[in-house]
Amino acid sequence: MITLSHFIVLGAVLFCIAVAGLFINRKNVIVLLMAIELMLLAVNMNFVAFSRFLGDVGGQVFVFFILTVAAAESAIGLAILVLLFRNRSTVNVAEIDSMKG
Amino acid sequence: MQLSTSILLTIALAPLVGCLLAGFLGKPIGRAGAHSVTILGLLISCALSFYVLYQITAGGAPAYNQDIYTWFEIGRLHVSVGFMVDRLTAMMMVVVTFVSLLVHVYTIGYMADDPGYQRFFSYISLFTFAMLMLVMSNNFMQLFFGWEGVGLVSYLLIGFWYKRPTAIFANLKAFLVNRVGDFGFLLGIAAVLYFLNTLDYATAFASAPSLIGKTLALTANTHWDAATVICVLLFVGAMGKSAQVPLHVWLPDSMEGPTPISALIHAATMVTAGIFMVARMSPFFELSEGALSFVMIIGATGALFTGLIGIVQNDIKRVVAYSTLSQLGYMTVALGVSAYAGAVFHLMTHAFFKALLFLGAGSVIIAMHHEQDMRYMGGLRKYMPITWITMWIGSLALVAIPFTSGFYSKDAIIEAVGESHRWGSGYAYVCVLVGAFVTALYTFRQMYLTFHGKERFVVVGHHGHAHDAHAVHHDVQAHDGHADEHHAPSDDPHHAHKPGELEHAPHESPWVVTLPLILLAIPSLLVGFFTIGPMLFGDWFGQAIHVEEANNVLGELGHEFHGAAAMALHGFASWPFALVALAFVITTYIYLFNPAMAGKIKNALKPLWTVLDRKYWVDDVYFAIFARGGVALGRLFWKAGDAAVIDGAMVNGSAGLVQRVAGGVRRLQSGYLYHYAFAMILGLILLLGGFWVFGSGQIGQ
Amino acid sequence: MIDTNLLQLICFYGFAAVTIGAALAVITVKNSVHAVLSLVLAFFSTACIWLLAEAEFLAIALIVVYVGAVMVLFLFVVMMLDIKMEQVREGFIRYLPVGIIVALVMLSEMLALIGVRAMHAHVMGADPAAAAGLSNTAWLGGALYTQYLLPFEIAALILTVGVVVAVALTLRQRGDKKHESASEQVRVNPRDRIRVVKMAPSRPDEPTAGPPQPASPETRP
Amino acid sequence: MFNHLLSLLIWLPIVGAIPVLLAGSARPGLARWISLLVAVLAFVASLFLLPAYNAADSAMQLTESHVWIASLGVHYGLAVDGISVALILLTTFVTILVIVGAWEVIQDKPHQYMAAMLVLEGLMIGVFCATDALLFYVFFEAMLIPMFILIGIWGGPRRVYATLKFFIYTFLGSIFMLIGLIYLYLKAGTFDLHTLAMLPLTMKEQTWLFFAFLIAFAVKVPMVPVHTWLPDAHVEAPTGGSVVLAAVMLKIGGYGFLRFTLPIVPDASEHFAWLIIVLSLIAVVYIGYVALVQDDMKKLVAYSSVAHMGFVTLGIFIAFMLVRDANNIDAAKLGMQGAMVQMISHGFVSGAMFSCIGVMYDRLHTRQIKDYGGVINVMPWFGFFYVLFAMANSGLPGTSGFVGEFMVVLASFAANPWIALFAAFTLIIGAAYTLWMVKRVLWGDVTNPHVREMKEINGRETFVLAAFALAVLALGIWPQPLIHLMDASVSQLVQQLAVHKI
Repeated sequence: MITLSHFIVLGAVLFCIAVAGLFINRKNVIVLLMAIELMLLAVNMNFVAFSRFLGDVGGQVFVFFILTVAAAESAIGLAILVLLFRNRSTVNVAEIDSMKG
Repeated sequence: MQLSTSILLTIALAPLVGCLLAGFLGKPIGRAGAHSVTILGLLISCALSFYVLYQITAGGAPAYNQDIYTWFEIGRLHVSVGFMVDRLTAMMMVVVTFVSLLVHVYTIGYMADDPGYQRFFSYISLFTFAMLMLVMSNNFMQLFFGWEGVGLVSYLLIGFWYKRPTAIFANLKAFLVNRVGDFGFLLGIAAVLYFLNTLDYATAFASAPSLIGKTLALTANTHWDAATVICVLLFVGAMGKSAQVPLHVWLPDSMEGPTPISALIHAATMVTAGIFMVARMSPFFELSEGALSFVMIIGATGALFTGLIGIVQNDIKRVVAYSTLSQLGYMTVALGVSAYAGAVFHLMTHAFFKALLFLGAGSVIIAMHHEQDMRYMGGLRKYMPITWITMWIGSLALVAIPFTSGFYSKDAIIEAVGESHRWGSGYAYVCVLVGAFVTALYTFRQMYLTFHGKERFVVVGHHGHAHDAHAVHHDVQAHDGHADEHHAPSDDPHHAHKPGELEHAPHESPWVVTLPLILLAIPSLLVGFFTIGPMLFGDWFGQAIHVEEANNVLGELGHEFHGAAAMALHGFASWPFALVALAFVITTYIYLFNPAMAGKIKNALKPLWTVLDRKYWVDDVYFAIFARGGVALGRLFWKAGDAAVIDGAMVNGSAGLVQRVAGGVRRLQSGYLYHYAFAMILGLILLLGGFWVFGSGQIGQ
Repeated sequence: MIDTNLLQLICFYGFAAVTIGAALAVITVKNSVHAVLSLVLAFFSTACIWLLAEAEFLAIALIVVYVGAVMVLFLFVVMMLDIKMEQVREGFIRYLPVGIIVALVMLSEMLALIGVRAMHAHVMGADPAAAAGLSNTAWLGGALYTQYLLPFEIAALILTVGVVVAVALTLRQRGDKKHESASEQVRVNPRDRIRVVKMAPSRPDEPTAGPPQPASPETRP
Repeated sequence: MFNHLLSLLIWLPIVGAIPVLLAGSARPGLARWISLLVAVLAFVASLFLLPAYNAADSAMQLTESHVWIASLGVHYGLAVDGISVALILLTTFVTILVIVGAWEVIQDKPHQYMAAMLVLEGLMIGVFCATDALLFYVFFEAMLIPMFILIGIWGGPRRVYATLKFFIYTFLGSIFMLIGLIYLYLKAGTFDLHTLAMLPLTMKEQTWLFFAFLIAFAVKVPMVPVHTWLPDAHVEAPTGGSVVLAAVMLKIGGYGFLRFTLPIVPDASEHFAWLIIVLSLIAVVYIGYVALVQDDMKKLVAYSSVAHMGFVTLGIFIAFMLVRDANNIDAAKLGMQGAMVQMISHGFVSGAMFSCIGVMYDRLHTRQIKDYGGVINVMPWFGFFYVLFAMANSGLPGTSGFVGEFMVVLASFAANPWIALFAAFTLIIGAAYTLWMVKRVLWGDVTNPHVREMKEINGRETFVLAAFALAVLALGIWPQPLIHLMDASVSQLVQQLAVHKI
């Protein structure tokens, strides 16, 4: 029988994998973006699960919005990435430090 | 007949109107207009003052005491501006307005070619107003108003020739020293309010006996007698205004002002305000034996030791100034032995003869083209006979030759001190006796140096330089190292010459100068003879002055008083007269017959001479401690306190700290995304860990 | 007969295993294209899990929106850009232990906080949509178009802005290429192009001041 | 008829600033005339307070109240008592003189200068009228903005440092007040000052609130040791800025003590009265010495402001000793009235002193004392005013400077003779620093050739100085009208002091 904890634990595992991905791929922007997508997926997982278990439509509505925003975000993120690559010929994060204080 | 308020208001305000007209409309109304309006104002004031005195003395008018308007009213405390006119006040009003009127007239001649003519008249009229407010006041607030008002005008007048560095130094000094006195005075007023809950004279005096037994705890274990505290504090004010030791230092320097105001303010009226005030406060002072002893000792010290300085002065005005200090000491001694009437009596006679001496000195100064050093005078008697005679009259009154007014007042004081049994009266008696001798010494010396002997000035005119003028000049430089301080650089044309050189021969002053001299000479000679009976021994002051029966030394003397003539005749056989005669002999020998003697004595007594010449170093010590010390302290506070600690360490220090912290934090902003991401994740881990460890448990529970 | 619950559980574990495996592949594989494809797999299996939770609409949306649009976009970008993998993968081994430790610490903390055992009590009950007598889509749509209408519109706006921004960011004008400007074409004024000049009539045999005029240059377009 | 008089007083200058701004820099003359018109109108309107306000009644009058932020229970609440009326009159009076004083002096963007001045006037009046703590706070903070602009744009060479210091100092202070107000709001559920005054508070609460208010108002007054912003701000500010700063803005600190500290936390105030008294006496003596050695005239007068404001705080806080320890209500009233009179008087005297310095600065472009000397030779009329104001600054009887100090010294003697001793020390040190400056600036022969070229004051400057002089003399010769105006309110305050809140 599936319980709430199944979903939550799965979400947590996905999230931690994404975090680990951030660490080990710290120079590749594309993989970083994908890791962020994974994180969002983990969050969505929790929303769906709670929505289902609490019988509240709000969770699923929220997932809907997250999907929307994530889509917009990845579109813009990729656009920036393209722009970046065009100007600097690299996606290496280590070379992108113009924000340095 | 009751005195009318409008008359009293007119007396006080007429000089003020004159002052405003001369001051603000000085240009349009011109010189003649300025002196006309001010003299007119004074004339009205003086005439009405005489009328008031007449009404009070002979006309049977009761003492006047009414409020004019409410100054402020808070709760039960009611402070108003008003007048209290009794015999003491009426007498003071007459003295003030009379001397002031004469000084106004005299000024026409003295200041004839000064560019600040209108301004000067405006000032002296303002002074008269302030002084009248002081003496006519019926409460402490207005007293303080007049008190500081005369101080202000004194400040303005000492610095009248504002281009002279010495003058503007002297006026600042005078104001500040007076402020030290006022500091005590204000606290005294505060003490009166605290103990008696009123600032009104009549109410305060009526409830003065309630002070007995009250104390003021200054520290946990010291309880001061209320009356003593009040009186000592009030007397500190008098010490400032009346130039008592140790606050006497401003008066000699105030001679930087024009001579008419030296006569009016620094001899006849303002400096006697302290004496008047103590006499007015007699109901308080009578309650405190300690305060009276204090007053007496201060006064006696001043009477003797400031007189001694007068002996070594060369500036004609400074001699008179130190003599004023000494005479103020006499008055204060009289207050100290509860002979208030004697003090006020001496105040009155002194006002006449000292104003006379100052104005006479001024006349000499005009004749000498603003040369004040007596070493360049001599033999002036044939050039200016009226001045010579009137000044001798003033001098005789000053040294208390019997039958002159000075004799009556001063002898009464000496006798009163002799009668007193107050603590310290022995010391005071010695001081006043020796003081009489000293007075005679410097007075005769001054007269001889000025009017008798050889002429020590040279009339150069158009004949070019005379050689001996140079010699005299060098001699002066050698003898008097700091002669320069008397000869301030100035663009006054009179000072273009070397000391001792005159363009024209000296001549008698115009009538506007000599007339006041004559008018002052008359009361200097006569007023004592006619008034001593009622004023000193006849209870003329009545309720105005309160003396406890046990302290009534004048009453004691009164038993032996058998008329003014008898007193004068008796005076020839008294100790003071013998001392004066001795002084006369000494000075006559030295200055008239053997002028070289003076230098020899000076050299023989060099250390003593130095002590006197440096005025016991009091000025130097004050300057070093209070002026320099104050500035140094201020600089220390400013640099160390404000600049270093508050601004440096606290304000800019905290700003610097923020900057340093921010500089450290700034380094964390590497600009690498993965650093930020790592920080976020680290934060997340810490947050989760924190929930786990410190949180209320598992979320699911 | 197999218990429905057990079947669901088996399905769940199966899909979950695939999801986790795919996710691990996303962050570890060398080739970016493979990484994107792994991510697609992860999304796909997640959608399956959501179906188990009876969130059908979102499951389909995830596949359509993410797999169909976003992931294709990723793939497109990855293939378009010439990324030197040696360079971007440097430090992979160095940071691997850190990544694993951080991930494990976080995971353990999360699990501890969630309280797995306590969650076991929450058994999946009846589908709320079904309880309301609606399909999942209708249930969600009802909420979306009534209660959450304003956020919904804002979401639409965000998407529009996202599209515009993505285009605006990547759009560039290159000087060496010819392009036509619509606005300039519209703004054109006939007077800038042609001018009619009136000339006095003249005959060729008449002597003229200057050399014979060619056709007026102003009339050229 | 007078229903909205207070609103009118606040908003008339603020709205009036708009046409001034619109006149623009192209028509500076128009901008000046409009601003003068607005200032005069505001002054005339403020004169209506005198008939409208019933001085016999101690209650707050001319009340206006509208809901402002309903969810927080904040009201746009205005009302005045005698103290406010006096301070409002001071504000409107000084503003006219400041505008006239800046007439030709400000050549750079005069319309903005005038507009800032008018806005500042409206906001200051708002502070004196507000009966709602949050409204007070808003005005209190908003006031900083025009002053910040005035110093920052028309200031001297170090204006950036000075403005920042001024702003951060005062802002830091008021933040603590805001925290205090929020606490009170959470406790009472309202920002209404009258309700807050009735709120019972424990000693611990009162202590915290006391210090929160103390920091805010002590900076404003300013009290030692948070006074160092004042000399810097004054030195860098344009003349008009200095005048308003000294004449009115400092008074807001003293006013705050009366409106907030005394009624809301009386027991803590009593407990810490010794602290304020000690700080006030330090201000009188220590700052007096610091003022003595200043080389810059404006700094000197700024320090003397700190010393004089010491009398305000002294007068307010000895009232506690007198009411609660000595049970001497009359003396407490005397001290409190003295503090109030000192505030008004200092408004005139310091305003006048700064105007005088401005007059000299316009001619010689230096404030260093050593650059002057013998000014009286070329500017005798100016010299008259300068001496008059210097005398008022050193507390000469007959000028307004005397009245407040006299009353406070008298009252403090009843509290403790030692306090009176230190307070009366101002007679000496105050005269010393003021007159020493007069000696070095005014008297003496001309040594600097530029001084010889200084021109006598013109009609406009004479008007400004004469107006100040009349005020100084009138208040010194007959203070009763002012005291009567504030009497009922002060009595009410003193009676409130006697009530314990714990």
